[in-house]
Amino acid sequence: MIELLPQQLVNGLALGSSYALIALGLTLVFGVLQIPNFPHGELYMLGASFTYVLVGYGVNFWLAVPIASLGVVLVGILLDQVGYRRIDRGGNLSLMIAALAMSTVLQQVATLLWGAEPHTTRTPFTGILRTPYFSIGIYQIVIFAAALLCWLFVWLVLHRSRLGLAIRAMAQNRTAALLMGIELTWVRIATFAIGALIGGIAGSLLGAAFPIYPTMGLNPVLKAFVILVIGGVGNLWGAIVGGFLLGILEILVAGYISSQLQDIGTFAILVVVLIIRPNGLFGRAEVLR
Amino acid sequence: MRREAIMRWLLPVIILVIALAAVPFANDYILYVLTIAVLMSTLAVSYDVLLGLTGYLSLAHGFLYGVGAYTAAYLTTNSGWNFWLAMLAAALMSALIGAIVALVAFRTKGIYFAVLTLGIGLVGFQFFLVLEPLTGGVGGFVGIPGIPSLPGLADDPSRNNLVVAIVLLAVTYFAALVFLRSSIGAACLAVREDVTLAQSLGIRVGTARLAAFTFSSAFAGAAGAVFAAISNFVGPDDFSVMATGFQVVVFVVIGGMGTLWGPILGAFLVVCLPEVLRGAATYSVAIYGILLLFFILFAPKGIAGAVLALRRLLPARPASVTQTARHSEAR
Amino acid sequence: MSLLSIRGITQRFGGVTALTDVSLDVEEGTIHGLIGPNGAGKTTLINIVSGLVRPTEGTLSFNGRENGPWPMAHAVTLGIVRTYQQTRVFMGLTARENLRIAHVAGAGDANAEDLIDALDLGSSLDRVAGELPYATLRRLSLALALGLRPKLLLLDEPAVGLAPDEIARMAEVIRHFHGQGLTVFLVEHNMRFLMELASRVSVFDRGRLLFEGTPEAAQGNPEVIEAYLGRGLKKHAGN
Amino acid sequence: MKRLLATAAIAALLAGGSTVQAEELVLGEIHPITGPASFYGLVMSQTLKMNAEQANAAGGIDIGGKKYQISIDTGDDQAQATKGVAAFRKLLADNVHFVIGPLASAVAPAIKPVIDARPDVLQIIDGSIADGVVNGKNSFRVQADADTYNDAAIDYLKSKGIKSSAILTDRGHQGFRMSEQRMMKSLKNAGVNIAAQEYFQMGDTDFSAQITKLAASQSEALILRGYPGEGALITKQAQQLGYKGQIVWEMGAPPSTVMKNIPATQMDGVVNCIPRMMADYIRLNVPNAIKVADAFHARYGKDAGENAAFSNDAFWILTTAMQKAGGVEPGKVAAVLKDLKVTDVPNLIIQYKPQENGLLFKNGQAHPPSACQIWHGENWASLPGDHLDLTTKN
Repeated sequence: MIELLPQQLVNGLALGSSYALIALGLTLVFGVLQIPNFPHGELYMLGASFTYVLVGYGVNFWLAVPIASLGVVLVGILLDQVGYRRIDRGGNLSLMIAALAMSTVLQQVATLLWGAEPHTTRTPFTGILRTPYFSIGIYQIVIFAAALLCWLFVWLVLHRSRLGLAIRAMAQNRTAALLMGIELTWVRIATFAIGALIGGIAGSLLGAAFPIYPTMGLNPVLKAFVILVIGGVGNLWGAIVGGFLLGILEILVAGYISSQLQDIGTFAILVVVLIIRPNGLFGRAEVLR
Repeated sequence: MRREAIMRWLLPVIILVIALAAVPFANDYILYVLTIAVLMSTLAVSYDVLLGLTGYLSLAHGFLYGVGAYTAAYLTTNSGWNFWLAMLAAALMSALIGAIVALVAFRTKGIYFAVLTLGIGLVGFQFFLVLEPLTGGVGGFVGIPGIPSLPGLADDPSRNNLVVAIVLLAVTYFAALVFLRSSIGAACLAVREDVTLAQSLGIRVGTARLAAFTFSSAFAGAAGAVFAAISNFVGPDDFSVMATGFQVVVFVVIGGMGTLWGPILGAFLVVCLPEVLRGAATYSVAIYGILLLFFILFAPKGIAGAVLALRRLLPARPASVTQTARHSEAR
Repeated sequence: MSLLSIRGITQRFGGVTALTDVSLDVEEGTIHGLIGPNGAGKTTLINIVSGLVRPTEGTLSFNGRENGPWPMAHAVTLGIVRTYQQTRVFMGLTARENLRIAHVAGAGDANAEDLIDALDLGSSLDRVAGELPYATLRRLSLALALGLRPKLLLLDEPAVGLAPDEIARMAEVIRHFHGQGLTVFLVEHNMRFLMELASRVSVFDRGRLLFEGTPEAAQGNPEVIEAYLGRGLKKHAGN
Repeated sequence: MKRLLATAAIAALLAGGSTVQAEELVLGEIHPITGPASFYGLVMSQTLKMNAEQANAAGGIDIGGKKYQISIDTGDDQAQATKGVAAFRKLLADNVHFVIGPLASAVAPAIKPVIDARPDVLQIIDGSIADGVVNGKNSFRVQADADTYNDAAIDYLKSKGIKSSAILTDRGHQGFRMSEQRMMKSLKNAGVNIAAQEYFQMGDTDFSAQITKLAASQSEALILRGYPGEGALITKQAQQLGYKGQIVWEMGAPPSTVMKNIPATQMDGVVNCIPRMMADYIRLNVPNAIKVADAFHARYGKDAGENAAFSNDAFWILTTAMQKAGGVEPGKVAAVLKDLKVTDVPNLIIQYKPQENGLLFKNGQAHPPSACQIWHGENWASLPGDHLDLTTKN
């Protein structure tokens, strides 16, 4: 079975890139704003659904992706302004319940709008790259590249722009940032917008690789939380590396042990890591708010 | 405090009387819906001890409800146990597994607690599918014997089921009241309000949280045992995270966190609403989400909070133990 | 006989050294004052003695038995209870429920009546803590600590932000419970308040123990004045 | 007082009714009318309502000399167990004794205990292929059971002389999962070696691990048992990972749903072995199929779904059995159903394979014919040599 290892590793990277893309969007909102953004899974689903509808109307795929992602950004900002912002004082418990509620509402709205019948956006690349050791779809390489590009984009925004500086300041110490005259509302909206943008891009791209369901967001967002625990919350590079690690691990479990245990394996990792390091592998001691 | 005590006793007694009064006229369908509402109230009251009283959001209670159902089903169907013993065993099994889950989950803080319980809820559901020899897998557990009939109700199983469910609700409600009144209950309140201050007053925070989680797991298990017996069949779908696991949060938040009687209102509203408004069924899950969002944003103290606020406007006796999410610290 | 002995306590937070080799004793049945400018390490010492923070170096012992640094839960069982600089009570609960929690945590032997009268909380028992005035909250937070019937009470600036008449009432309360055999370790900025109550005082400056002795001796000591009143004011020190 | 007497008299006249007044017969049905599964369930309910309207328009159904006007009482189970039991109990509370449905495999086993305890209720399942939900006493099924799907696929492997096959089954599909042991036995009897047995689940996005193993095992065939969303995804990933064997589907997969998930070109050569659905009967121009399809389109402005044929047949089988029983007493009607012949029932769409001596049901289970079809261009096409023998009177 060892001769299958190269192919299984490539499979792991392909799966990992989809996890990394979703985790990247989540780590921003969760790391900077300390908001447990369960509906990030639904933003991912909306990205896929919007793209599918646009492509259905004949819009070119590469034009549909940005349009759909902007649509998701609007929804993301709406979620924050309508939901989270009103609760911020109430502590984590209300934030989590509100996040759960918004997740369900978005799932139901999608079911009413587009029904529950599975559908997949037509991929622009159907070619397959075949080498003696492994074969991989061209589109999977595109997704792999997209994950790295999105990481680079977020890294540049955070580390090479005034907005990025303000966001990082707020992440470090909210009150200090306020004292330095950082317009918190705008920084908050910007953070949510970038997080939603990455979630939307992930959905648009992956909606052409997997079937789109209204409830497709629940499992990936949960795995994104697992990745955040492994890679450290708010740590961009942790989200990417954590995503690839989880993808490879799941494939090896499914490939060499049994496919039944693929999901169970993932959450076993989460449980083990949280037992050893309650604040995540790289997490700093979380200050009780 | 007297106002609060009245509400704590008066309302449940009223519900009990209505339920018993409705029993003679109700046909099988209404009896079944009432039984499910009462079972969900049992779940809601015991869950409120964890969410409302101690301030912890667990998404693994759908799974624990299932553990009780499958345990009782297995014991009554395969090992021939009497129903009441099986229900007790189911409660103990769920309490045991709940305690283990708690020991793991309470090592984490804040959002990780909810994420970990969500993970456990999903994995638990997978176990119900995979452990086919024990649970019947995706085919579900068939042929579960019904509830033994109480004297005088032998010829009418639906009515018998409702009365048994009401008895379980009464026991759960009373136990929750005792828990709230006990020193552990006070410790849980302290944990909800300010964990650090609680510790600095010497409160054994770990024991309090564990007690609350185990309490809610035990009665979730008992409710699962009754559900299995009245349906004679249980399948994994009832115990998935987004089914009962999520609904129980809706019952408690809408009903009124920390009031114990509020969640009973929440459960009756959410269970009976789709049955009453036929149209509502179309959007029932959407309605759960919207209701939950509305209450957590605009009325975090739920229906109970509103009722108390009304009562407070009348005579000038303030105070309630029901301060909820508004003041709770990070979990 | 010293109730609490602190030996060679040093505390470093990364580059910052909050406390350097601090040793002092608190005699049983006394009120021991702790003064020093802001950032002198007073609250850090309270955090260490109460078990909230583990010191980088040094040992503690209580009642003569060698216990070393201890976690907060253990400190409370020994009878060491603290209050917080910023008022910390269970804001969402009523005053009565707050006291019940202390009553339960103190293994149930605390009779609340004397606390309620001594701290004049009778009228606000059924009001939610969040709605109570600041002074009442300060007294409630003190009542919570006293509810545990401690042997050693660590008071972190009890008089801060209080009006003069309330400060007098706070002093009265401390004196009342001290009279019942309570040992108090009192951190305070308000010199007159401290001087009235403390029989011994330790003066801290930048994490070091500068002086220890009677309050009167401390007031006359040049180093204390210089550290406490700042360099420029030395010449006015004579009063 | 006088007015009261007058109204009472008129009421009595109406109630007493002359012989011309038709009796009312309520038929219950339980399908997912709302919720995610309504896409499949609503058309079945609408077919039953349409049939009832047609029967009533023609003066009602003559049972034992009395004309009955048929009314349909709909129970909405939303494809969930607890809601299904509640909807079913509501039908029983409305004094309904005949129930057609359910569709969802989550609901069928949940309402079975209720049916088993009520001999005065008669059920005909038109949707769910769940295992072990038919008792042959007061619950019958016109829809195929899971074994019909499995046997069709095995016959295809035998016809192609395929000697080894891998099986991928949807863990959440009750019918396929519970019939798996029986399928393994029949595969061994057919001389087919089982190269691998793997599982997937609705919502899974990656099968590369399992497929990489299958491709390496050189199994000549890969049987996928589940729903079209995942079926299309596995087929795409299998081709991408270089799997060369024959891909065989066992899933209800209308071309429109298939093409929403996989480009038609990548489906070429894939075979789907399932009981014949409404679309097949129209394509093979079975008269009743075309009649019902046109009537449905005229009435609702959309195409009848895959299972509409089964709902239509359940309606006519039930009413014919009542006519032969000369009454609407469930016990008598159930007895007639046991000895009903395929040729006894008019307006059938599905050409059931007659059991011994021409009977429609054997232990309550009918045997709808199945066939394997191969994907060409943008639709399923019959395999060469595929024929349909018309067994019902048309």
